[in-house]
Amino acid sequence: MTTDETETTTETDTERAYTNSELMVVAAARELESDDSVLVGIGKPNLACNVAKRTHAPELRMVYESGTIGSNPKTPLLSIGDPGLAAGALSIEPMRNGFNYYLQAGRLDVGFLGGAQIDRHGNINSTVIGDYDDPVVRLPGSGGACEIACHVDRTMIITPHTERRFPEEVDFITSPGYVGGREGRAELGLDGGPEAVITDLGVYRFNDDGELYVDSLHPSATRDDIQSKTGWEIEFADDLQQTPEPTDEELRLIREVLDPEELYTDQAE
Amino acid sequence: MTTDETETTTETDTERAYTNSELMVVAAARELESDDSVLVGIGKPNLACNVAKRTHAPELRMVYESGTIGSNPKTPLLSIGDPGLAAGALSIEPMRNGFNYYLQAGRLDVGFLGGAQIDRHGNINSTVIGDYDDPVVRLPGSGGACEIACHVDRTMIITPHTERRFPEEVDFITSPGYVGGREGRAELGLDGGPEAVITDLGVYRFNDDGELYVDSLHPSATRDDIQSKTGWEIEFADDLQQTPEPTDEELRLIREVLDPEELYTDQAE
Amino acid sequence: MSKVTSMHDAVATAVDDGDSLYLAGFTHLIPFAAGHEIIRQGRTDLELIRATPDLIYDQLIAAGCARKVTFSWAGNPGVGSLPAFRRAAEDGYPTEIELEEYTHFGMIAALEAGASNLPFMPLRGFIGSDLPEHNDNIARVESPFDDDYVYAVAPIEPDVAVIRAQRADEDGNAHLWGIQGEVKLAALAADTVILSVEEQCSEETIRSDPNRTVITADEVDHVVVEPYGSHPSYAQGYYGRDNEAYLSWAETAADRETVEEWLDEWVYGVDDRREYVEQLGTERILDLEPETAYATPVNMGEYR
Amino acid sequence: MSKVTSMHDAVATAVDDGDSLYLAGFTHLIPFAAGHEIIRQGRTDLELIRATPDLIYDQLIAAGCARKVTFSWAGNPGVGSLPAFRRAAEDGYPTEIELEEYTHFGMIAALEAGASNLPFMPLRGFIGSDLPEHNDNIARVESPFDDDYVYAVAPIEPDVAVIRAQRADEDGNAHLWGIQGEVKLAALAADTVILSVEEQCSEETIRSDPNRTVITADEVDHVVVEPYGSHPSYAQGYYGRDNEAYLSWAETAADRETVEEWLDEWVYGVDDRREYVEQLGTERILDLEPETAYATPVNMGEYR
Repeated sequence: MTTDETETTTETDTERAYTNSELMVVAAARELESDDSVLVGIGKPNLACNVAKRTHAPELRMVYESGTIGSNPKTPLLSIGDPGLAAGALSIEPMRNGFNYYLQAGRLDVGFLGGAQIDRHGNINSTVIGDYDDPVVRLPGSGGACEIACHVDRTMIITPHTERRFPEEVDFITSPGYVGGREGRAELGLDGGPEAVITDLGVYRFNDDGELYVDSLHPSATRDDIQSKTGWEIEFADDLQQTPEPTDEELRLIREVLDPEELYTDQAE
Repeated sequence: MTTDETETTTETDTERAYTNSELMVVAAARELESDDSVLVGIGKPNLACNVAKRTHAPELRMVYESGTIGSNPKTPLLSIGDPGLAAGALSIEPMRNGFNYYLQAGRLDVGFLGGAQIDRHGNINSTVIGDYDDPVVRLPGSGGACEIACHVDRTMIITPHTERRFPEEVDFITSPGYVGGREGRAELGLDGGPEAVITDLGVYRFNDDGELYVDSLHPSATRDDIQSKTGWEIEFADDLQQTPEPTDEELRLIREVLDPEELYTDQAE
Repeated sequence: MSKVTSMHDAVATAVDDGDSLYLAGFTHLIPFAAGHEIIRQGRTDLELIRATPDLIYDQLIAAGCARKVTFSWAGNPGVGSLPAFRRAAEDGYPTEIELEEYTHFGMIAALEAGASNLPFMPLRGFIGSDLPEHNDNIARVESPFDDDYVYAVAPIEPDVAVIRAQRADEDGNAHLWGIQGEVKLAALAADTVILSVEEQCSEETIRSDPNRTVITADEVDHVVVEPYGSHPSYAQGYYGRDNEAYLSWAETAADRETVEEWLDEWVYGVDDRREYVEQLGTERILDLEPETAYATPVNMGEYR
Repeated sequence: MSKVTSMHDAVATAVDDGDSLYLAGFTHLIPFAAGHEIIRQGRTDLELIRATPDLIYDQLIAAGCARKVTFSWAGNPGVGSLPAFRRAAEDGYPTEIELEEYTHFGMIAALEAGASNLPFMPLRGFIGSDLPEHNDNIARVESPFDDDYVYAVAPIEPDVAVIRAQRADEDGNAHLWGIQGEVKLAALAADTVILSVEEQCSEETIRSDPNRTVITADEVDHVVVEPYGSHPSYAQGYYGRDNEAYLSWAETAADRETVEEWLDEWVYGVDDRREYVEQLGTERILDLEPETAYATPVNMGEYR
């Protein structure tokens, strides 16, 4: 804990209304449990893990793609291989060991992913928009994403819900969700799967067929906001909830400790 | 270099006649070249490497099965995993890396092997005498030997030439020599192969068919000594040589520096 | 959360009759104290897995604990053969033992498959050898890309692994230096892990040098602090190998009665490793101590 | 025998037009200085292999050095995309580039096969993904022991690897701490290895801590001593990442002309890394310096 964390909260800091990017971080944090081992990504996933660890999940184990295990970074991360992830970690594994012994061997419970397209079954495209051999947009590619999607118990997808981001089928499956449904995934020999999709409009989950539905709406969003930007007729939960708002403590952590420079969250309306 | 090595040689030490076990060490040392990387075993192979390194092959790189690379042991080794192999080594690799990246990947030039039986084609048995499932003698097994025999360029076999140790065919192939001949080995996809067999009677090599022949006789041995203990009619080189005797410096190194307690050599007649 | 316990309690909790067991450590940091505790608690029908069975498995076999030995080199390193192993393998005394045999490389590859959750691991091994005919867990596999081939081994996944390291925190994050052997793989491949160390240290010590960590707490079930727990093998920087013990085992174990006497004196006759060390005596322990030679420091940096 | 040379001479000797090249380092210790020297020497038709192409391959692509990129994640870490890579992949400017694409795990497994001299490496990867349809070096393989299956990747064996470490002796025995990435595998998989370090040290320093060694002299062809050779990436314990450079690259590289200006100023406009560092200026360098935090010592022991 740095001295910043114990500073008295100034009223202005948490009295400002929360933003949807802050709500996304908090909603993701609440998905995590204290005995989870999480493969953490940079940006909102890292913020979410750190919020969870400092609130309800103190034993959360954070593992990074770069092979650092039990990292305890003291400053906001600039990249997945930040020196602050290595200094003070419990262990540092060569890249191969991280994928081989940790991810593939099923030692990680939760992974965070984003993507340019997410479809009805939670399949993710982060490779190309358009044709693979003649792309309209060449995206970065899988990185660790495909095997994270294969091997963790619960994949969390964090992404803004913009136009064209939720087509019925992705242009290219980079990372498998429920493929053609929960049975399709099981036939490939894969356990686990996507657990939640957290956007700036709501929190979505997957039904018994492995199809996306809206579980809670953020206070500022409407059903139509979501449906109008979704490429198929999306289901809403019968008991559709409102996403719980961030607490003052959660906002304080994001604004004062974890992302004071607003690298990964907008903190003003 | 320890202080022992620079001590003045006392006359008694090298004036004693050499023994055949000392001659074996010296003959093995002379097979090594300065740019060789050697997978070293305990006992005579280790002595041979250290004699070579301190005479004609100063750059010799010694790698041990336990994963220590560039070891510089200061005392005679008690085992393949001696702490003196680790302290002061250039690198220590986990066991898997040693076999995977060094041996299998062809980074080692020379390996030393022994065995309970060696046959006409240099195949070695260190597994069982008799039937595998109902052995007369259960031997230790391969350890690293099989893959050493597969992957180094030149295998050196050091063994006393006792009765029944050189049958025409071994009871069990633990480590491949030229299998059924040089072509048999090549068909398996293996390069390299046994280079020399060094016994207390002579130095043997392999002809173009991959068959053992006697290249040099030790001064104390006769053709009949060898033939009478060999399970087939063994060839002798047309220009059969006498094995060169140890020099005073080689004897001094063995007796005063490398094996003063005669753990691995007999130093009296 | 502290996992620190006694070896008695760790073995009582973790090791059942019939289990498959890997006492790890290639010559270095062999868990002798754990083996002796398993003998004292009278476990039977164990599958003893270890690349190099060494004296510790010879003792377990002599005490009648084994039904199977899975191995790649069964000898007394630098000395000769393992008398109790040979009696069991050749004569079925005191128990019949089944053998499952590999080469070192094959054995390590099988552990690697176990640690990695892979159905097989390829290696260029066993080529030209008779071993694959006698082990169904070795199979030839063709390359999908060219005319090449390899052998594959099936995964080895022990029920319990016991590993040792120089130091660990109370959770089981451990630093190991010197020869690494197959320690990490054995721990990762096993269901349950007992970690025994020469010294307990703070979490801060572990975090000061994460590249030195061989295993983290998540893989460790029990932590036992047991100085000299590897005698007569060694712990780099702490004590050397007690070669006298290795040499004398050849004679001790050659005879059924002398091995019983030895077990009575050194295993059944002591309660735990502490009593064993007391019985060894100060002089013998001091003679094994190396001179000090620290590694050159590295700066990890503090990034704020 | 000393292998110490300048980066100019190392690149002139080791890197030819048309070579396949791996500049190693996962975010940490990226060989930026080597990449700039390759640009200065005008190498063309290179196959650029790297899990994470990062800014350094974007610069090589922008300078027209590339014919092919083999990769698993082509982005500006923590920032966004690689503009020059996208222009080449989408519009063929300034050169057409062929893409050979993996996942991180697949890429590392292919390097592992290359380092191990294996015809393929199995992994539970690519499952459910469309990637195997577009890469002939990925194939499905059935388990020889049960109904299970895996994917396999063919070996990657670069002509040249450039790796960096914190310190090495004149022969090329190197210590690396912090994030290890794929540095060792890249060196072992490649034919020729250029090693660049922050500091030269004595052989005694290396031998004092052999567990810290990432690669030994036998695998290294050229040793270059180049402080700050990884800027704007970082060297654990020496300097941190210069995030300003990563952020500004997004703008610099967005436009064909501004990227040319940048290359003129920072690559063609300096003779070597020393001049580059001078141009960065003292203040910028000092701001990247971490506080000191030494690893807790270990005693290797001296065994006589």
